[in-house]
Amino acid sequence: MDEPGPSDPRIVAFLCRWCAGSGADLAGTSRMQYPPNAIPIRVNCSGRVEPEWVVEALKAGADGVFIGGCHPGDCHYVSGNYKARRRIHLLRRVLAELGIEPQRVALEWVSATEAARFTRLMTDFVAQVRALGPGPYARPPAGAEPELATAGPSATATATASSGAARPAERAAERAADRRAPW
Amino acid sequence: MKTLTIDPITRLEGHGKILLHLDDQGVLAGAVLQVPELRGFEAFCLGRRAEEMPQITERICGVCPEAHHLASVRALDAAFGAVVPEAARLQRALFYNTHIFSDHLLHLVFLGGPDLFLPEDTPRAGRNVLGVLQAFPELGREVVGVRARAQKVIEMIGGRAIHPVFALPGGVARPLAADELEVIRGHTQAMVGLAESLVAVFHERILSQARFQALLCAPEAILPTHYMGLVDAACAPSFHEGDVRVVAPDGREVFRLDAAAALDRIAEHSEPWTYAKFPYLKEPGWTGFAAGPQSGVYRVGPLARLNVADGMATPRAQAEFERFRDWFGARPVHATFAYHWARLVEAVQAAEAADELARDDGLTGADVRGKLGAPGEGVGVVEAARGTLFHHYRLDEQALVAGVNLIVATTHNTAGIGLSVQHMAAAVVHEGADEVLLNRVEMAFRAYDPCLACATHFLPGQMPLEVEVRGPDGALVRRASRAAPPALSVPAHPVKEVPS
Amino acid sequence: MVKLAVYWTGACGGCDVSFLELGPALLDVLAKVEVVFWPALVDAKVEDLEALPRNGIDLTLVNGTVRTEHNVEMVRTLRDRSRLLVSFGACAHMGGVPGLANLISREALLAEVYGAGFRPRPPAGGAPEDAPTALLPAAVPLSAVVAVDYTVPGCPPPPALIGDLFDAALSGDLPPRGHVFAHEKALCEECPRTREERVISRFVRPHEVLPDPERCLLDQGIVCVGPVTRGGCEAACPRAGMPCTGCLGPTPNAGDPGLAMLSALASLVRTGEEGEAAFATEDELLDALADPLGTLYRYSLPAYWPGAAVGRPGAPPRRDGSQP
Amino acid sequence: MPSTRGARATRIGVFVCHCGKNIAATVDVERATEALTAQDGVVYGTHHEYLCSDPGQEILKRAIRDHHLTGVVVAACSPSMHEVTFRRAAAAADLNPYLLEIANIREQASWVHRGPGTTDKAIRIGRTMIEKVKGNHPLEALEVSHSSRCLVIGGGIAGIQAALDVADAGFEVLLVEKQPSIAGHMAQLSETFPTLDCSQCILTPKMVEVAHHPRIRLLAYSELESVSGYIGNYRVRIRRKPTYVDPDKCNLCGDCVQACPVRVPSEFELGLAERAAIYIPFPQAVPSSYTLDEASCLGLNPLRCDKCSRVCEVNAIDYDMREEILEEEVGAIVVATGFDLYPKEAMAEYGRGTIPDVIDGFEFERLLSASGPTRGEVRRPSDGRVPREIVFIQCSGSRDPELHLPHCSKICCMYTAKHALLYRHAVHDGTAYVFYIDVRAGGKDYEEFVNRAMEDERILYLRGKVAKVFQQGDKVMVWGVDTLTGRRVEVAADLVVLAQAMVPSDGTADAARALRLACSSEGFLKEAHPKLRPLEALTGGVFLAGAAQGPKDIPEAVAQASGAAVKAVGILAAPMLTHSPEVAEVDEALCSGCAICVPQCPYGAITPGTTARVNELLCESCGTCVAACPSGAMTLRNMSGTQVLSMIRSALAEIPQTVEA
Repeated sequence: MDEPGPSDPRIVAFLCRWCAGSGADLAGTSRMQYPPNAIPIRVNCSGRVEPEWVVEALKAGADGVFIGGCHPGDCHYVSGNYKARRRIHLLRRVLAELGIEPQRVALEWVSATEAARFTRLMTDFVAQVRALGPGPYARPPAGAEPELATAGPSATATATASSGAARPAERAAERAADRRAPW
Repeated sequence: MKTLTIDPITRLEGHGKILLHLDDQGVLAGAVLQVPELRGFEAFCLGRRAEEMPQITERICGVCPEAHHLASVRALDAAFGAVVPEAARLQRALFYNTHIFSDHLLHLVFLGGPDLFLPEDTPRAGRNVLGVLQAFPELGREVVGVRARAQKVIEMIGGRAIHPVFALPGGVARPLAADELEVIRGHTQAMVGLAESLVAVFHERILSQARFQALLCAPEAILPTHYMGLVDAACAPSFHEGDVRVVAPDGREVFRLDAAAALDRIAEHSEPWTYAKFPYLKEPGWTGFAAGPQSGVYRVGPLARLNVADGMATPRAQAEFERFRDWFGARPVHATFAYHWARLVEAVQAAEAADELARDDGLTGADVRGKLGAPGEGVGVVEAARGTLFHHYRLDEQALVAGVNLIVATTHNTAGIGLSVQHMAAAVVHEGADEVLLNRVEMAFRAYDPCLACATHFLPGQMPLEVEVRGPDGALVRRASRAAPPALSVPAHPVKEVPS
Repeated sequence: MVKLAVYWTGACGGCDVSFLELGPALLDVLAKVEVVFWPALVDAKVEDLEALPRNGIDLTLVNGTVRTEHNVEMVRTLRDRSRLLVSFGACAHMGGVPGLANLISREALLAEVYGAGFRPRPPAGGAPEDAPTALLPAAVPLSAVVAVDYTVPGCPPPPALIGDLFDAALSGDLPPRGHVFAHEKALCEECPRTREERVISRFVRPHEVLPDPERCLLDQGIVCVGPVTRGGCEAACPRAGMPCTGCLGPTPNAGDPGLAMLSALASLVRTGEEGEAAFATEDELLDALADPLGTLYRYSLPAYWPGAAVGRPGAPPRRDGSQP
Repeated sequence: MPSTRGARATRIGVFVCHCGKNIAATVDVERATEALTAQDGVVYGTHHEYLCSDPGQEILKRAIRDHHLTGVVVAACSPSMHEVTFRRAAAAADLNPYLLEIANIREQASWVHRGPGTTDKAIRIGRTMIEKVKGNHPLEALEVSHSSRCLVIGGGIAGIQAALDVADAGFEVLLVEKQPSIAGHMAQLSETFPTLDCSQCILTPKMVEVAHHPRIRLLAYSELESVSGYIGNYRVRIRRKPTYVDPDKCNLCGDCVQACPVRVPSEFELGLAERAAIYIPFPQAVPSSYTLDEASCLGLNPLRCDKCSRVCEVNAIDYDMREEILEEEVGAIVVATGFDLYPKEAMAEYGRGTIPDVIDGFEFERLLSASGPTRGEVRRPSDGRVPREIVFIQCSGSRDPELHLPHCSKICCMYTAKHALLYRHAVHDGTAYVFYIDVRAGGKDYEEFVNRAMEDERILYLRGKVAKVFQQGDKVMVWGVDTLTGRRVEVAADLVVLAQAMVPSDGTADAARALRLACSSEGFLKEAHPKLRPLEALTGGVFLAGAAQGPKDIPEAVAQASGAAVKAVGILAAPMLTHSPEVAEVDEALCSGCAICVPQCPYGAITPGTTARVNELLCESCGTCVAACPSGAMTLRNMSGTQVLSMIRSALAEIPQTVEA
């Protein structure tokens, strides 16, 4: 079957187009092999990655999030990777306070030539996240009521909506709908 | 035997639920106040920044946030070993006296008002602040206007009218500007003015009423308990600082101590059927829900403060205090409905004190922050409108909160409230009409101006109120009630203390 | 006459009192409405409420966090009887300060307050339904329980915004459903403080300094969440020399206000020229930010981190990969 | 934000490429196509052997037309391969190219995974791009007109070269030099390593060329006052100081100099000679005209002294000349503000410039120069005697993070070797010592040159630092160590020459301020990227040439100048300036003006205000400001937060096992 098995962690990888992304492409042209768990999303710069994206991924059921940027001094935009580093450092602190393992979020430097490094990082991160087990908002078994169900079925619907998990298509349509605070 | 439940007790801030139960002879055997929800301040304050506590804990109560704001910062002053500069002390004092005035006003007119100003047989629909405003239009307008001005003073000093932000360990956020003080002086004058007209109205239109005099003398509303309150050096009531004084039912001083020492003299008793706790004096100790010198049950609030005081701090208040004392003759005054009058006496002192403070140019001093020592442990105490309020914190080395204990005004009174309600109900329980019973019970309850949001700082409460009559087997015999969400009934045997 | 109901769930009462802050204007409002249910103000009991027909109330304002099953029943009843339901105040809007209790699981919470092993139960001989109403596993915002038509944010809502609501409701000229009665722009717009060099070279806590009265508090290292928070309060706290703590909730596009502000703070941090040499000192500076969670989510934890004690035991159930 | 957001009914087409077996071997393309076509908003889906082939692109074009597609996702190789190809094809079918996105299922899926997970991942990647396209807007490349003139700041060899190259390419040049003459430091040099040709002989022709070039407007004795505007459209204010001499009338007779009663130290000769108040820096100066230096003149007041104007037969002298401010429009700017020497006054260990016979490299150049104060004879300043023992100290101030500067000045090894060698040519029986840390002679024929100095000229190279230099009698004592032998060395020298470190000139700091350019900690101008954009400043349309950007020798400076010139011409020659439209954008309805975005931008593209404003031409689309914006008022076109959030969800949502196509 095509679906990753139960034990398979689901990961989102934000890759900057100049370094990490090119490194990943080179891993491809060099036919290197690594686990398929991470779904890449290309961004211009690791400095574009919003902490909210990382959390949104976790809320949408991801078990880990990987961010790949340029090595210090190599950022195509001079200093975007430094901003990313500081944001993720603070985010991991907050996650830890929420009881979410900070190791679920990785920020790594990968140059356009480091295909091997990218391959190794991916392999290791998948293993690391697998060891941590499912993420905090990993999907419940079909039919199982999320814990908030005690607040009633309507709550389940709206509450998950406020966490942004429901009906991506519809929500993408309305401007900023899913970015608004729930009322 | 039957159980009476009253739900919800309206016109007081917060939620709560009263249960009465009668023995086989139909004599009231016990009264229970149940408060059925949990917010968990003690728990979630752990790990917060110390300086945030005055703002976080004031969310316990939106009626007297000023009390929590100040009690909290006083606990922090102690925890940091800070000496508060004069300008900051004056800002806090003016701020707080203004609040006491404004809060008493709120209860005298808006919440307790109907009980005071309106005949008891006023139909329910009209038995509210609107009814009061119709009966006393000109006073009503003045009250609304002046309260707005008092709130303005609180806002100017506190930053916001509700949930102020100005108190910081060792002082206050910022110096007060001279032009601001000018405006404030105008407002405090108006407060004194209103205090005077309230006194006049009270004597002409309320105290003169036989109905009210009967209420004050009603034997079922006499409760001889211990009393607790803050007093200044001259043993006059003090709202925001001073020593904790406790007197026995006969008026004898039991102790007069600072916050930390006083807190040591108090223990908290808890019952399994309610989330609320029952503080009592370790000496003489907990002897169940009972009044008298042998019982550790004590009361706080306006009446208690007048009972622990030797006199008032300001002239007009002193005059009214003497009329109060002369009217009752003996001291301490044990009449539960005297709370209303005592509240009026205090409102006068608060207004006068505020106006006095506002004349002090030291208020605009630039030095508003005392030096802070290493964070440690501290107890802060103030008199909230409803009674003594303790905040007790322990801070870690980063000045994050490591321990919290709060004893709030209404909690001190929960036992007393229960007793008053019990006596009141006992007197009228055999009159068939539930309305009368329920109103009387509510009145007894409201006399304390109980702030259940406070009492339930760990229990945001809803107060269902209904009358249930159950047989010995616990089966429902009769329900004469304002039907309500799940109501707790009390079994047909006396409430037993459960060791905690 | 507009039929009005006001109710509180897990609340402090400040929202009720905030109506009084309307001052004399309150009398005009009260003159135009018929208060059918408002425990804090008038004698109307639950049965009066239940007696009402569907949509029997024109406008219902609910304040307070939703914490117990009884809260849920009451707001469901109110929703059913009301044409318009307004989420009033920060607790109903985002969970509010009591929502911080979600950092602890319900069980841990009871244990913390009443000692280990505490279980609320009916009194001896009492029927099971006599037990105090049960707590939900976590505090939730009103919108997690019932559909909400409008929101008046704030802790408590500023009088001006309450006024806007009544102007709209009493004139019948209502904004589209979902409208939040506060500004679309952040607080900074109405903040008189001046912004100069946008750099944070150290974090300072409010009690540690007497801040410059003219300059932006962020520029002085004091964490002020104004930039992510809706305006509508005239920047009351910054004017009073204290940082904004975010009670009016995030601006429409901010998303999760805690994360948005986190990103902004981390972006502003500088310990000299950016680069690998500065990493250590930057981390030091960031780690010196005290209680980020309590600071960034003072009023909004339940709305943005559903479920109690998120990652801890009691977090939402795990994924089970079994295929249908 | 454009009102079109979400307004269009989305009709997306998905095209899955087999890439022969490259994708099809590991990805089940049927299933992928089926799954992607089932996505919400997708109205058409197909797969093909080679989509990049002409028939493949035909299929794409036809489908766009036949199915009225409003968006396209091509699931194929990396966008770096064929994004351009397919976007062109889309455009050919009248679909805005920015509504087509590539899902990279080859480099990042089919090539790197085997087994069942591969198709699953390919589908998820495809879904994210479908979500992205849903949020994309049709965009047009940004276009603005621009000035086609170039400003060159600094008339040293780098500035001269840049000006000539730009002018020769056919564009007008404003060359601003703050000294009375262009030429810079090169004119002060005697001969240049490694070929030892006369510096002025190779420089002056270029100066003359500048003077006569029809498209170069030389503004000597002038300074850059301020700059506003942005790439292509800069507005510059230049302050032109009065020379009090009309260059057109002045015939360089020099009578005025004789007449002038004032004598002051000559800047050009570094104080080794004097000049009058009215002077020409050096004979070959350009513009070739005298300058009356108001600072040393007796007062520009005929009543006090009018000797010069009286002797001037052509009446070139005009005491009433006033300073003027010129406002000019330019499209590009080349900064060539050059360097200076780290002052020997800063060298406590070497006498702090108080010992007359301790001089720096430039002073020694003047002593060697045939046109110098000593007519090329090496005579020491104190008593004019020919030095028999001479000590050269390298890295004086360089490579000394503790006391002085951390960087290597790069050219000192070479010019010191040259100095020692020229000294030996001038004083055959003299002894020359060179103290060095190590000799860096990386450059064409450089190593050979140094060896020639060491071996043929028997110059004593001592590896080690000099601890102390002090006057003793008429000797200058030099205490050092020879780290190779470990012996302490003491030389009683007649003359000591310090190879002072290279530092950016004051003019460089001024230019950086005026243009808001980033500088290194030493003050050298920062390039946009140390490796990939070494000629560009972070500010668009500003280019760097010469030693202002870092220590370099003449050939390097000239090479960089020509490079910068070509960069500038790239802007000036463009009919219109075009720029990617996928830039940051402020929603003014939401921006509170908190200005947190401003310092995030490395290009200074954001200006604060009641609402922030983004200069689209300066924005490079990194999006760092967007991630920093707390209120979500800042967004990146076609990569908005809303888009990415739905991309994330679509990447994680379950995939139905059986999809009805």
